[in-house]
Amino acid sequence: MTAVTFREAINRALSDALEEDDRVFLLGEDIAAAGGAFKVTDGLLDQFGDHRVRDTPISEQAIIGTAIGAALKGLRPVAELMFADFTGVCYDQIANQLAKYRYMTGGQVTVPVTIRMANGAGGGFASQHSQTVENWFLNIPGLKIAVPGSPADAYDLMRAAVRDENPVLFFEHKSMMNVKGPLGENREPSPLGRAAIVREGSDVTVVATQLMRVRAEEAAASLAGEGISVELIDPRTLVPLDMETIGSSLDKTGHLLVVQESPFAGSWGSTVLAALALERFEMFDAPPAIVCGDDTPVPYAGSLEDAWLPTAERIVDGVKALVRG
Amino acid sequence: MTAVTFREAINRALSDALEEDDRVFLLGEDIAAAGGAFKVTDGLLDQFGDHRVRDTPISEQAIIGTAIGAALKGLRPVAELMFADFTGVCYDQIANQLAKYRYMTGGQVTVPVTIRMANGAGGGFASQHSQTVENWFLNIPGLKIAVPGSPADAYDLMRAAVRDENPVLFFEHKSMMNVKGPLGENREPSPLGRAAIVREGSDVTVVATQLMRVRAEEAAASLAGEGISVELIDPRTLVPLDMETIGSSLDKTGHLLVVQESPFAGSWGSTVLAALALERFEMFDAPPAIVCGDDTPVPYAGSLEDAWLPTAERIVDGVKALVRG
Amino acid sequence: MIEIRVFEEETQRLFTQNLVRGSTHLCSGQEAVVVGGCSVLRDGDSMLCTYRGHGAVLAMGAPLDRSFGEILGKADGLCGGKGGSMHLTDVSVGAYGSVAIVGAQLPIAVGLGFAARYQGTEDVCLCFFGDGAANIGAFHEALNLASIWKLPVLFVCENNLYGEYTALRFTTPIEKIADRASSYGMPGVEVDGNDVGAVYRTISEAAARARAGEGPTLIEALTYRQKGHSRSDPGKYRPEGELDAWLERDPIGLAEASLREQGVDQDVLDEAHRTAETKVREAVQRARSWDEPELESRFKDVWA
Amino acid sequence: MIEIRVFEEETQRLFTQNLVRGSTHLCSGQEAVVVGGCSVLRDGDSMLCTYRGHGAVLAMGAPLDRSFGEILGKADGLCGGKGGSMHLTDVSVGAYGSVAIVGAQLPIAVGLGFAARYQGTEDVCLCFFGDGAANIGAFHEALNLASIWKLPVLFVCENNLYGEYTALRFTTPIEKIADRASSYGMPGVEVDGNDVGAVYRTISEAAARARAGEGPTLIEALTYRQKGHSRSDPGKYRPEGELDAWLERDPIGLAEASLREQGVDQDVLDEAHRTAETKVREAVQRARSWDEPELESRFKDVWA
Ligand SMILES: Cc1ncc(C[n+]2csc(CCOP(=O)(O)OP(=O)(O)O)c2C)c(N)n1
Ligand SMILES: Cc1ncc(C[n+]2csc(CCOP(=O)(O)OP(=O)(O)O)c2C)c(N)n1
Ligand SMILES: [Mg+2]
Ligand SMILES: [Mg+2]
Repeated sequence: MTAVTFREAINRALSDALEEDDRVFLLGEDIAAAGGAFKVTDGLLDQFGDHRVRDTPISEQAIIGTAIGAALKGLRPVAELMFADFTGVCYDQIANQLAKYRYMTGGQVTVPVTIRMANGAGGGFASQHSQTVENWFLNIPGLKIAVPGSPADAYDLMRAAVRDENPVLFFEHKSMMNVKGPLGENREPSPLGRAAIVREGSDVTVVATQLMRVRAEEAAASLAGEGISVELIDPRTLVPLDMETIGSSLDKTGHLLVVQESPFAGSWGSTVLAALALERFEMFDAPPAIVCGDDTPVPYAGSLEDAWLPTAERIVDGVKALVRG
Repeated sequence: MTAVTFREAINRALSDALEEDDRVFLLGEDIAAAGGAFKVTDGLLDQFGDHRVRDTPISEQAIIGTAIGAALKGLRPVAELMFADFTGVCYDQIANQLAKYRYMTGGQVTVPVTIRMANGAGGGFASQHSQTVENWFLNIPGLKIAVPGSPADAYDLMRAAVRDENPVLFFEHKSMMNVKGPLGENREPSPLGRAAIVREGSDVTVVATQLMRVRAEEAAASLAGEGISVELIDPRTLVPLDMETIGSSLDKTGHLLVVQESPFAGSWGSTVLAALALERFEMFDAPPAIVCGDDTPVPYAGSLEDAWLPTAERIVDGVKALVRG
Repeated sequence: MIEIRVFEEETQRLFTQNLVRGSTHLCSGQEAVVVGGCSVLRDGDSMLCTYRGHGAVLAMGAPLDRSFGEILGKADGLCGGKGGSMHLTDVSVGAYGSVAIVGAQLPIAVGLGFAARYQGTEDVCLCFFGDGAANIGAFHEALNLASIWKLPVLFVCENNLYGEYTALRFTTPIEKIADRASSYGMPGVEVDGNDVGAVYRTISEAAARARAGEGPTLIEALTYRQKGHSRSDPGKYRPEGELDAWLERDPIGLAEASLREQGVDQDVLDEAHRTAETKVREAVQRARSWDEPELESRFKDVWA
Repeated sequence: MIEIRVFEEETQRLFTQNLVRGSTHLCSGQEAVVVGGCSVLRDGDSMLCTYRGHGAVLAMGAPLDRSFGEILGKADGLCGGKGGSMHLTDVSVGAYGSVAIVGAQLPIAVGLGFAARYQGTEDVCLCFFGDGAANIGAFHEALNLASIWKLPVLFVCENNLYGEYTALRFTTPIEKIADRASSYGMPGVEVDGNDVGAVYRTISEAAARARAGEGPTLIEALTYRQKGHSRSDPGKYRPEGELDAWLERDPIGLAEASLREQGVDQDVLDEAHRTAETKVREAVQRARSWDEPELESRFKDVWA
């Protein structure tokens, strides 16, 4: 069991996927010769050659369209969009074509496309390169959404995504690239749609993904010192969403705090809150709470972005307010 | 006080806006000579000339970009996207440019662009032309979102949108074009961000927009016959969202049903539910409920689309389940 | 071609009877382009088209009855009633999809072409689109990528002079869309889109190049939309006499004239019409008799 | 040009000291394009550029200190610290925005040009973009619309041979981006982007045409990015000798040589360098001394 970075975990998953299945290929801007803007695909060109690891022009519509078309013919494309915010220039291909292709044709095709992209804030990239873009696709049935929060999850979810017969949007948090964690060999394939109980606890259920999961882990550790026991759940995929695991935890703790990086409206966090209010209203011992990003674009300056992005302290405060009433 | 259709109300609002302010102009595909795919801009070319009412190529990115650039120089563009689903091909211009321009420049500019588009299901247009697209933009701070549910609201909100200094996405439900309603002369400008209490009631608060508001009105009338008093609230704009009016109604009735056309995840309805669970948990006398579209793309066949789209009956049943427990 | 023409006439009839929902876009007058083009294809090749795709999908060999069934929203329609007129698809005959977002099929065609190269086959992808689509971003990105990767894609622009109700000259600052090929370093060819033989020959040449690994071609087929854009279209944007002039050059009329010149009897041609009418009538009757989809079927096919 | 060069060197220094966040993209080696281009503009004209926009914004006359301030995320930065290096904007001098999505500024430039026509002025919009951006859909749509509406937009492609780490020949199947102008029925011109005088003359001509209502021009300025794409860029994708050859043709060196030929004393040139260095040093010192933005300021400027 070695410790690897988030970046290395994805790199290894891609390498193993390419190794396992000839139908898998990678395409994107600067992913081959340069190894990717975040160096996630480093070395794969040398290992697998330019037939399977391909640099493209700056043409995101063409990248996604190519992935769709190739998948229609039985290939398993893994497309990179560098920054998730660039889904803006190919949103139609993702939301109107990829997500609906199988449905509109009455199930004549499968479209096993994986789209990898760097997500989230915290790096000083300003408004157009810092969004938590998973929220843009929640209301589009037909797309699975993976939001790994640790190197091991990144590896497992990537392997599962590439093997899945459905389109998967795969978000890699750009402020987590160097986060380290254990990654054992010979891992079991883990299906998409199963939440992780990152930490067991009894007082409060905290639900968080990606960078907020990392910060929630810190917060939980510090709260443990104050005698508050946090159960931390990472949904790992937002579609499918494992409401059963989240709900069971709420049943146990009676307290819920959702922590997310993005603004509130139309987010996965508000979706989870709403779903629990509908389905498990009586299980709440206190009103639920959320810690989330401000309702503004992401600002550039370090001081402003730090204030924008929820911190471990804010999570600690949120939990305390919840359990102490 | 004359009765006009939804279509006529918007047409009149556009005409009055063009009349009032030289800086206002319209652009879009087939809006001038042909009067628009839904005939909403019929006659405006003749009235105002091709300087101010302009047909464009099929180039949605260029349409929105042109609107942004013109607004930067002080004009007040009203762009049409024909079907709201086509925001997919210009999502970047809307979400990454238009919404953030003012913020990223530290307030150096205002960008008073209005984008009109035909929204929603019910017309047999299948998956790529039937979505409730307002949900795609909820998580993008910087965009106001108008969802008129009657001819009078359509008129008032359109006038307010064009006068607003901020970007406004204006959704016109394609299955409501021929819905009729009263429209008085010399109307007061009404600000964006104020919900309408469409019908006062005491037992249940129902929140609905656009076509679902129409169906909820039917449902409320029929429920009144059975002695159930529905307070029907139409938020009218989703950004800003008038949580005060919705919340006060809940305080009064203690029961909440949200009715929306779109699937649940990442929608305005789940946002409203979550916000109330956070802010007014104690005011619920029973768990809240939702009636919403299925978690699938919109199917084509009449039978399937009818089943997909919430009906007045389903709203009636939802209300009954809520009040009778 | 005749079958397609009769199919479209029947579709229009169904539409006016309110049996077709949403919009439907007929290809009457443009049959030679799709028939000429699709005849070039062979097993393994693929075809993508637009919401105006009935003709192309039929030309690939989709069954008449299941095509009608789809347009009527029946359980046994090609797509189980989920797609409708704008999304006719029959992968079993190589018709990989009718796409209703203008231009969106072009990037997907690049992928179908790519798969052939990746898999080491000589398959090609034939991709139809309209003149109006040549102004949308996806067109540009698709042609550029197909060219730089030398992919076997045949981009066929059905130039019918209009995008909806707006004439080409108001939206496109050049005369020939085929000339845009030079921006991508690929050949651009014009062809009389109402001459089915000419279309066949032109697209055959492009296909041969593509199969040989020499990359994509942009083909502009000049044709005319004899009907409205969709539904009730007043058509007042057409200059006087334009429609009549094009009706003179009707692709079916031209093909028949050329067959007559080659000595085919008028009887044979009349017989072909009658056969087409019978086949179409029987097909539509069958399709109309089919069941509506089960309501639960709407939950299927979101996920594989 | 010298000031911009020194500004960029200072920015790089700040970056290595971890005072600049995210990425920063220097324009060293490309100064002649932006200086030559922006010199053509007059009051009322507008300019849009990319994330590699420090030079263009300075060439419009933005103050050095507030530009540094923005890059450092200070309250008195041009955008109050909200935009940063990739979004330098100073509308008061006509610099309407630095856009960080490749190609997204081109459609917006069409609107700035449109406003001039609508308002009946002779203003033009100067729009910079990279060679890589010429493959994205927005480029295509913007040039087409600007042309059909004959709008006063000068589309200037800064061809520095690379999009990030990938050479043009791997992404673009033609030699000259200027040739793409023919797809839009507009003139396409190439110019030596390291010759500030040539750039000035070429863009002046295009501006004169635009002001006269004769429409847009596509100008391709051949130049070279002397530094990495951003941050720590190993640069191993460059063929040996390429950088050196281009350093020989450094735009500032060339301009100085030409000035010397015209009889300008070396002393004068040295003095210019010293002045630039002093101004930049003083500006950066001022900017560094400024306050951080107040935390509450992050809630401002979402809405007007
Ligand atoms: C992105 C997008 N914009 C607009 C439309 C609406 N629309 C449907 S067909 C059409 C005209 C297309 O013209 P053309 O490409 O010439 O094809 P034709 O209909 O003439 O076959 C338009 C504008 C659309 N479906 N998608
Ligand atoms: C739509 C989009 N795709 C990709 C990127 C990432 N990216 C930033 S700069 C760049 C290279 C652009 O190359 P070019 O247009 O030649 O400009 P240069 O950087 O050379 O000035 C890329 C791919 C982006 N910002 N936006
Ligand atoms: Mg056409
Ligand atoms: Mg470049």
